Amino acid sequence: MISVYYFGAIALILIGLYAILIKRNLLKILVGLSIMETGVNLLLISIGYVSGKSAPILSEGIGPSQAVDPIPQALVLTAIVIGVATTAMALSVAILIYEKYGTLNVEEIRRLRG
Amino acid sequence: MNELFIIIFAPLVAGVIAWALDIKGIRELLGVAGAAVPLAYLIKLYPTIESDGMVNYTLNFAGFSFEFMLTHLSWVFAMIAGVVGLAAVLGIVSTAKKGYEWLFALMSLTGVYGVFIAYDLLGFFIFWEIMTFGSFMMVLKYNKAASLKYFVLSVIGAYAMLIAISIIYAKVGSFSFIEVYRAFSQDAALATVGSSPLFSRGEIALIFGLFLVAFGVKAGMFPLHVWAPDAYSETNQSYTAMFSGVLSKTGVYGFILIYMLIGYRLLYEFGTIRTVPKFGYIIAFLGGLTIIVGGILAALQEDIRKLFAYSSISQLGYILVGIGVGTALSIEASIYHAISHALFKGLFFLIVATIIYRTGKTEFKDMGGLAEKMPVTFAMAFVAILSLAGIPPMVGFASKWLIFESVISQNMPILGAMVFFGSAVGFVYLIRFTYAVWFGQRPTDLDDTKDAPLPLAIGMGILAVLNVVFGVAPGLVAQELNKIFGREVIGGTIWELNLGFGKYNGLLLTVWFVVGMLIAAIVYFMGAKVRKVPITDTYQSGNPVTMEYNLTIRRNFFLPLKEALSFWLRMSFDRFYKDVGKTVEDFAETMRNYVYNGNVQNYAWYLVIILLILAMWGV
Amino acid sequence: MGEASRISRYLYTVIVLFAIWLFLTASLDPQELGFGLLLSLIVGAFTYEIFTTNGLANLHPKRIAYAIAYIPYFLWAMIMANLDVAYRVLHPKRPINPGIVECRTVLKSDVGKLSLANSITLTPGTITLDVKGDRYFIHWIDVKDDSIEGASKNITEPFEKFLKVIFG
Amino acid sequence: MVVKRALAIITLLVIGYWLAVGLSQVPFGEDKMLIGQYYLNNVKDQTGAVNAVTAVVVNYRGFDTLGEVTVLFIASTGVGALLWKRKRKRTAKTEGSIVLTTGTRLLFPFVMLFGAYIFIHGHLTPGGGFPGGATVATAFLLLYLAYTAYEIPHRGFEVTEGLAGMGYVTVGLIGLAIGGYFLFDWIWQTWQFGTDNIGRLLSGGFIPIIYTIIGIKVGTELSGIIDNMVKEEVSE
Amino acid sequence: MSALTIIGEVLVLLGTFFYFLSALGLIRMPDVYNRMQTSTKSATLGSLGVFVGVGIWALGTDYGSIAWLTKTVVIAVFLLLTNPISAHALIRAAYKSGIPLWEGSVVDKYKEHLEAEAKTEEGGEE
Amino acid sequence: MNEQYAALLIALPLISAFFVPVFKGIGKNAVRYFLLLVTALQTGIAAWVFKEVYTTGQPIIVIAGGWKPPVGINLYIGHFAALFVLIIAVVSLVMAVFSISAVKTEPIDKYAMLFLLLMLGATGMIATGDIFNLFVFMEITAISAYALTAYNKTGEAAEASMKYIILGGIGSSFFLIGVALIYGSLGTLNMAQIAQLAATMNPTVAQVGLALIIFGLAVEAEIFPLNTWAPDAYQAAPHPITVMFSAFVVKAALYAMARLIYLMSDVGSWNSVLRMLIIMATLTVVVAELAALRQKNVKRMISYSSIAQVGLIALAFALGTQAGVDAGVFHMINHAVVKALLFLAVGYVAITIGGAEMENFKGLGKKMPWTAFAISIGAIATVGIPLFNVFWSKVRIILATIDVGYTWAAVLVLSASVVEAVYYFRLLHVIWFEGEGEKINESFVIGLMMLFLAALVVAIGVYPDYVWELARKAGEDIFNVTQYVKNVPLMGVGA
Amino acid sequence: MIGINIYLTLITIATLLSMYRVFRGPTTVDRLVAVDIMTTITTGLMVLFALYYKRMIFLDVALVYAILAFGGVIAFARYLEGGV
Ligand code: NA
Ligand code: NA
Repeated sequence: MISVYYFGAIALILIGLYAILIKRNLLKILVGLSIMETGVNLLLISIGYVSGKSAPILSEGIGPSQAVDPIPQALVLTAIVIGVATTAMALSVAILIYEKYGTLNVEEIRRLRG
Repeated sequence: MNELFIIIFAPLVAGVIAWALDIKGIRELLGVAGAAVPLAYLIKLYPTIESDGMVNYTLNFAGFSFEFMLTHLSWVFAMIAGVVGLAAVLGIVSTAKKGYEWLFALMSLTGVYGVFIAYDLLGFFIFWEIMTFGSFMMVLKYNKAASLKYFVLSVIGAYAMLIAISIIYAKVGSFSFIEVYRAFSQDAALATVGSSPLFSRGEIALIFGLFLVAFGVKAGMFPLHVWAPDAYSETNQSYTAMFSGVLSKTGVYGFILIYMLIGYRLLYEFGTIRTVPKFGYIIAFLGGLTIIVGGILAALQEDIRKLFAYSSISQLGYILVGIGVGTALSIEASIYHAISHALFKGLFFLIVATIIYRTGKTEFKDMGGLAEKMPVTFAMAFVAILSLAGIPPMVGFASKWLIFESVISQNMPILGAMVFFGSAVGFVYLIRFTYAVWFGQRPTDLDDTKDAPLPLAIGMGILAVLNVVFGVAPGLVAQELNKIFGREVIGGTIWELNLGFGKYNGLLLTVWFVVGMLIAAIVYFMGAKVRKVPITDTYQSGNPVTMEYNLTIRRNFFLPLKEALSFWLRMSFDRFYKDVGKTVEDFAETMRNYVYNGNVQNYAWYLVIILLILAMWGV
Repeated sequence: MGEASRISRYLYTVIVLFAIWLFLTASLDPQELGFGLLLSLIVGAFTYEIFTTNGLANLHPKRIAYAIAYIPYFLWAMIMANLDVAYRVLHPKRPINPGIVECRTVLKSDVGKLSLANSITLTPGTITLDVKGDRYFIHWIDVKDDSIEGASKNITEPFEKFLKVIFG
Repeated sequence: MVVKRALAIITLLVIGYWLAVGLSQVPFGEDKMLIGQYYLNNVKDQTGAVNAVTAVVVNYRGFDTLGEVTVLFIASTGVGALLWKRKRKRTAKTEGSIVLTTGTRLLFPFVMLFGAYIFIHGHLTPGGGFPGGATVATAFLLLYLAYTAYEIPHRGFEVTEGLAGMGYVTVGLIGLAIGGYFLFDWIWQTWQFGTDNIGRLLSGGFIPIIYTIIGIKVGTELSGIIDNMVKEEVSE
Repeated sequence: MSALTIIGEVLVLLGTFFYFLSALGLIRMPDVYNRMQTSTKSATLGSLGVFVGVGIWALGTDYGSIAWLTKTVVIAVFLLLTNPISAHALIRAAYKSGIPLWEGSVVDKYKEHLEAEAKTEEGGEE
Repeated sequence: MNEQYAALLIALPLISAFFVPVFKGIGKNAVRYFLLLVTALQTGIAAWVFKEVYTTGQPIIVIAGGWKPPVGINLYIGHFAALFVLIIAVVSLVMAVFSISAVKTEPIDKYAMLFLLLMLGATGMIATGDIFNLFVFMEITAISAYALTAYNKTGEAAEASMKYIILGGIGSSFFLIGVALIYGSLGTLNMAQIAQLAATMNPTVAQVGLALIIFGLAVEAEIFPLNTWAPDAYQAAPHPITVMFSAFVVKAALYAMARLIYLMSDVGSWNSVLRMLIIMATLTVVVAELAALRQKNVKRMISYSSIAQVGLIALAFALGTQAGVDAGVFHMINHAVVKALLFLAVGYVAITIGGAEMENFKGLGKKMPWTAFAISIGAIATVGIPLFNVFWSKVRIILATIDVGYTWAAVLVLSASVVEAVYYFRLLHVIWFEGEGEKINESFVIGLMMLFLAALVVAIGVYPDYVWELARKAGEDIFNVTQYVKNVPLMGVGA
Repeated sequence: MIGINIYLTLITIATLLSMYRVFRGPTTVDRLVAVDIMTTITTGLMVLFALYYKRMIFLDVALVYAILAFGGVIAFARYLEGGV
């Protein structure tokens, strides 16, 4: 039986992918990409979770044996920032595309082919 | 520096320098030197081979071990390259227009030497590629379609060879001919005693098939010959002397290698038809078809270059038949014919080069009566015609006779008939050449035609002399070839070939021939004076003349034959390959537009589908 | 009311920021205090120009007193608002009578107007839709009087008496 | 289209099942720590930080963070490059109402201060340079949203961004020079500054320094991205 | 269990109840304007309850400190300031993006104002 | 000198990129020459690292922060990385020169920054010894590549970039899931430790994790059908950037793929992953060659050709033998040189004549003989003619492929090579024998660079021993995992 | 923590109801309003978690979250209004 967090993470990943596969609007596809990334981040965080342990900040009476694994959290922080960066890039490219093509429909953005 | 290396690389080095300097005069000098030096070294090394049986050298290079060896066999083939190569290069002195022609002509010569001297499969392959590339670059300039056809078929052949080599290497672990030979012999022995052999039946068949394609392309074997007529005709004709005379012999050499390296194994695996090994029978039969197809098509050509190109194909057929029969005699006969073909076909192409160089014409309809204007060239042509037609005492007779004897001695009537047919059709197209070019009325624009320039004349001279010498003294060649087999396959003396069931005495026949020639000379000089009729007015017997049916020796001479054969002529492998090519291109186009259709959403689907496959596969 | 001097405005900003810092850290550790002051000084330097026009004048005791008095008054109004909401949401008939009305305000300062708008938004059945000069356009869930005077009396005036003093 | 949707759903479900099968062997909520436990046991002594995540982010795996900073820098540069026009201006049509503008004015210093609070306390509390920087950028975002004419001082921001980045690498290089390793925490390990201060502000070696640098960098970068996104080309 | 924790619990309970009411308003009300009427107020008050409740509650525990209360108060004040601003921005956006008022609405002074404004602008141009 | 200074390979491009906005006010040319200076310095450092590694025979382990692996992140600059970092630096240097004349689009300062960071990303991908750090460097590479692809700001450029972003985004997400699975199972991110513990990993997790990681990398490594973004990106990117994509960006992904494959060779499903990869790699070659066949745009044609070669490298890496890996590395080097030459020359034609359409190449032999010559050398080499470098590696790949028994793959690959021969043949014919034109003055500097690359092509072709020796050592570095693990100074944590 | 289940139930119901509005719309502003409510509720949830885990440090997280959410909502609102 897999945990509800894993389940949620996988669900987010699949929802994101679904948007990428089905939505015609470029912005929606990018939202899908972000949702997928969020799912992946949730997955990473969930993997580091240990039942009954607290955030790995060793203050307020929390000792090394009561804290969860700090690594996944550190990784997720990095992954989030990378996701933000990707999204920012993608948005500016989308702006450029809209400027040049006058549409955000992926089926009309295909001058490069073959 | 190693002498074998000098032989192999002297032409290339000379070519590169000649091309880089590109100074007229010097580049010609360098080119001739590049062709002469290997020949000199080959002659110089002969005593060593005579005493030690071989000259060898091993080089560790690029992480591989390359072996080089000059044996009796490779020496003979290298000598073909040396002599005909030099003659052709002399021709190129006159006909080359651009510096790079020197580079690529000589590069292909290096390739040829490498192919003959390399004693391992990889080296063989590398030089094969160099040779192919050089010759391809010689064709490229003249004709896009012709060079493309040549190129594609060559590449296919080369890659076929590469796969075969790789399969062998994967199992044997070495490229060395010696190791490969040993492994296959052992394998045959293993198979004989019933142990499981290294190579399965399928693998051995695959290797043979791949080599057949590889060597067949280069040798112009039917149905892989389609590149040859165009490539031979669409380049510098002096170079074609080398192309047809020498390069095609690498294919022949390759077929001999099949016997040398994997013959036992093939023989064991597939057995024989009567006395001929089955695999050899395939080669022989394809060779026979090559003779016929090449011969007929040669007869139908209107272009002098094309005629000899097809003739080359036809002649190569003889050699393949001999090899295919697979007895010591037949193979020796084949090598003999390889030599003579190189000599007379090299000569022919130099003659063609001279004609084109002097007249600028290539079609029979534009020629005629040139014997008068170009007596030296005509004399050369005379030798060549006799040799090709297999008239004693030229070298061509000796070799054809040997092949015929070797086929008949194995009781193979169909092949015998094919060989005979080839000779017959050879007469047919030679008549055309003889009369349309040299005799008859000369078009007025050819009145100022000069005879061959000196380098070309020297080149032709060398070849013509050898045609005669080896015809008069066939034993010179035969006794050298016997050394390859290490026993007396063809008996006799220098002047005489003795097979036990047949004899040919070159000296004796020469005497007869000289008499015949005197008669011919008389006929010619009388004929040349007597005939003076309009060119369009021959042999119509009073029938109304249409342009189409204006059959002169110079135009559409064999048109009726063409019509009679029209059904067969429609079955063109050339067209078949073109259709295959076009189908591939159309497929490529469709696939490209379908797969890379520009829609990023579809692309995302591809990714997801791969994920799906991973998921389903449970990877 | 004219603009206060730069120093006054800067000091006021720093004081406010430092006070917030104290609330954020709730620590008397000298390291925290020191860095808090330092950061307040730095951030204040960058932001005081847009943060305040009145400067230290905002700290006038009368204003502070009214501000403190305003808190319970406003909270009460807000709780009432929510009970009203609860009634409307939970009532099966959903008793509403919405519309957009216009009010006027006597407040002059921007902050005052902001406070008024926020107060309106958080209290019974009203949300500030737009403010233009002294005109407030308000979405009213239960329109009792759609005249400017009537609406003002109902909506803005109850807050203005405090806000007028606090923000001027 | 229906078929396509159905196919997509089926395909995705299979993939999802596959992922779930893989994940089912990584039991949720169980201790899988190898390196993680080492960090928890040693973080205070080795880095002076209380927040193990921060210690991992900035110190143990500082190399990742340098990369992360770079990624954001690339995005900012890339957005700037792509939306570059010879002349650009804000073309917003309606100004925010007095409610929004005044609210922004009041919030601006507070949000800035809070951003600074976040990145300077990174080694003690959750957060650090990136959330701090994002908070700072939000302050600027609010200004952009409230005022139609507002623009950040680009030149200054770009230079700040560059200098902050150089500062980060320089801190790493000083580590290389002093301690022999790139990104070596020379403040904590060589100078042993703040060893009696664990849990208080002046501890954590170079973490607060780096987080301050990152905070400034991220703040300016995100603001720059916002600036680029909201402006449009105008003819000269 | 101290008095502080009891006060805290009660406040939190009230707060979460208002959260619930807020969300219920989102469902029950007929259009976006009226949804905002119910939701913003309740959510803000709910937050107020939860934050201050937690702050007070923590004071009554062994781990709590005054910092809990000050911090929660800061958050509460922040929300008290920003939530109405959000609501204002949203309702303005709703109106300007052309979402019509509920059909039962009785008056629209803003529309009259905008029309008059447009007229003066036109006049100014002439 | 302390070998930790190899960290400068990362630090220098970074600090230089950050420096650009500080000084860019001086002027556009200052930025251009700064780029030149930095890449030259980087080449110097890379050369020093190369010399160190190849003379001592020991890898340089850069330990970030002084934390020994697996606690900290380490760079592993072994024979492969040392060699390839040098290639990256040299290609970047040459492209910095090319950029001076090839890139006129504004804003040039941003171009310079992205250029440096692309170089940095590839360097990091090749050097890192940590699987998550690999992800970070992969993203650095990818995002700078996205930006640079769109840099020309045409519709096509934006379109290509968008495709790259979407597909690359999916790929990197799944890569990260793979990393998460492996971390969840082993509790470590260090590559050496993963290799050590791979055999103990839960087989299901290992299976899914390995597959996902390879999937993610395969998108960047242009493996069919995950490579659909590549031709567009190659075509639309500024010419120097296309060279960099082909010469080292895709190679970095390929390397990462190979490295991870061999590190995890103890995983149960290893062989089926390899088989899948072999199929995909072979298809990559076949489809790309066919797609190139009738291309009207030469740059796109060569892009497809490049993808095909990449497929060949992937095939070699997927064979699972030392011979395969060696051949793959060898081909990587050769392909880097040849494609750099080709894209440089084609790009130069495009900016001089005004486009890379086939039409523009008519009469090129007369108009720009040196460039035409360079293209010819590149084309001939790519086709795999002896005496040119690619021949040796291609033969090695075929030998290695058939050695493992994948004769069908070799047959397909070689059949595709026939197609490749055809379209290069057509290009050569167009260049030399079609069309007329007046001679155009060719840039001396660019001519020099083309000459340098062409000389390299021929030099390696005529005397491959030295480079082959390098490739062999580098291949050993990838293939010999035991040695790799031994070389990384893992502290006892978690072992 | 007597009432923890009550709080969580109320908050969960509230979140689900808001979620319904997010998906249902019908206008973009409707969704946005619902999101705004959800962020407010989430802020409250974070504060509650701080208490539950006895970690004051989560309060900082809540405030950061509130700030970012506010920025986001305003940005969207201004975008819809056409005022950016
Ligand atoms: Na309200
Ligand atoms: Na809010």
